[in-house]
Amino acid sequence: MKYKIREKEGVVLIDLSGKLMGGSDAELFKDCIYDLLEKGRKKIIVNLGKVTWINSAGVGILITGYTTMRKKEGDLKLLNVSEKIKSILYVTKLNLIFDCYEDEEDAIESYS
Amino acid sequence: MKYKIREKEGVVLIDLSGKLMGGSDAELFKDCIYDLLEKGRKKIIVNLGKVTWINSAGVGILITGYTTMRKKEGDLKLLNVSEKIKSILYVTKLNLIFDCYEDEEDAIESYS
Amino acid sequence: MTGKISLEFPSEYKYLNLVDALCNGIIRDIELDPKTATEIAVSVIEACTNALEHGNKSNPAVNVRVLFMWDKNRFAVEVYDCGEGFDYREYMKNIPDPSDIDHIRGRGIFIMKEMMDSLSFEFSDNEGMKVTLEKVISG
Amino acid sequence: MTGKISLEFPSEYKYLNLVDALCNGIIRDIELDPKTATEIAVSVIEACTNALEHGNKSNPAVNVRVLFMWDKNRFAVEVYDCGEGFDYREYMKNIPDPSDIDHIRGRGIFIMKEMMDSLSFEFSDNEGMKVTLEKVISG
Ligand SMILES: Nc1ncnc2c1ncn2[C@@H]1O[C@H](COP(=O)(O)OP(=O)(O)O)[C@@H](O)[C@H]1O
Ligand SMILES: Nc1ncnc2c1ncn2[C@@H]1O[C@H](COP(=O)(O)OP(=O)(O)O)[C@@H](O)[C@H]1O
Repeated sequence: MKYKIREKEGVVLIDLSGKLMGGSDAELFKDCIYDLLEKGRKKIIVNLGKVTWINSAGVGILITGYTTMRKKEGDLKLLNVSEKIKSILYVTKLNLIFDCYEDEEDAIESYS
Repeated sequence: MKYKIREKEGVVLIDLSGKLMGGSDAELFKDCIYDLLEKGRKKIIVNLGKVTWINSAGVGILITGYTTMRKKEGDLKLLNVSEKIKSILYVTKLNLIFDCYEDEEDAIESYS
Repeated sequence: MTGKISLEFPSEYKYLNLVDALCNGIIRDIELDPKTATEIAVSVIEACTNALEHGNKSNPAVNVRVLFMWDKNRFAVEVYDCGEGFDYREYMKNIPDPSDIDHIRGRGIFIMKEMMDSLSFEFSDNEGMKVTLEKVISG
Repeated sequence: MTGKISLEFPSEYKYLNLVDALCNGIIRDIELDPKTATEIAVSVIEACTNALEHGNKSNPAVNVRVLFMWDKNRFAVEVYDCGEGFDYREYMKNIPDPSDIDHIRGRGIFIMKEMMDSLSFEFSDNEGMKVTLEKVISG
């Protein structure tokens, strides 16, 4: 897993890329989220468009980010969710938890 | 391997698709070539654009077609040769034997 | 349309996308519909993640073996690890709610059970832990 | 960047593109340049074609095994079949001209030799026929 951080209209976009699975990815993402919280950033969009590969442990990583943000009155929404990731979210009913967007502008606007 | 036959300006285009390797493909292609010869067709272009997969035995199949046509004053030229097929043709110097084209019109025109 | 192929790899996460590459190759060959294809691919990865992580404790000196078998009605996958197994009978009686976000992990078995037509576990001293996934297909 | 994975399949042509799918997956992972990638992929397929065809006589009851191994300097592939081997020392002394179109077959070994940095053969009673391909890479 790799990530890049962008900011647009007070919203932080995390562009994830590569593989999102168990192991070291979990720590890496947690650190990223705590870092953002420390800087007072609480409106998060995770762009999954370049995630080539995911498993349920990878979805767990997104859950960590979501619950951490929510506990601090923040939020974490998803952008560009592939069919494969969607199938995991639907079967686990996590689609009811995560707000998902197909369009970056729409995702940003949802925070205003 | 599968193929479809088209005719354009007196030239026969064989659109190959799928895998081109040893085994039953060799017989299938030979039958196709003999069939065309029987019908008096001797200007052949083999379109490899939809060949997803090839090995040196598959190249051997093209050689059979080429030599059979040449013995009857015909010819067999190649169209849409992928980088992988090109690498096999170059290393074996068969690129000096086969005329290769990237454009269908050019290939057809070469026969006029 | 009938086939079988087996793959063996050290217990490290980095091999999971190679399992995926092979699995997708098979799926492409037998021309499954996209939904079935996704369900199989996701489940295979969950089974392999468990084998390398829980079974083999991410020990790269120990291998995971995956056997793919298919015919025109059925797609089956067996995943073997060298671990001590677990009390799957007990676990299957009471699978945790996957939508409970207080749990970060614990969705793999639920996902496999939902996405495949059959999921079974078997432990033996000589073969170790074996998870079998099956799906009815129309090829 | 270091890895190994092994694949085993019955001696039928239809599995060759699954070998290719796995090989391409590995190549993508270690980000080889396109030329090196093509040369490895082509050579692996030639070795597997020979193993299933000449070694195992296309007998689907007998398997071909392929072992991929890589580190940052080297990509190696071992291909095993259960056949009786052949007189490779003699064959290597006098490889037929691959541009001679009077021969339909007989280019596989030439191609592997040209495309890889090392090609070697070994026959043993317990392991059967083993072909080893190696290429220096800069990963
Ligand atoms: N192959 C296995 N060997 C040992 N234990 C296993 C194996 N597969 C699953 N388990 C046990 O079952 C539990 C649930 O697995 P799963 O639903 O896939 O979720 P997760 O892997 O995220 O914990 C695991 O935490 C583990 O204790
Ligand atoms: N694994 C093998 N087992 C037995 N014989 C082999 C093996 N590999 C190659 N050979 C022999 O070497 C010859 C040349 O092989 P190759 O150059 O790959 O061309 P082709 O396979 O088209 O004949 C084969 O025809 C066969 O007699």
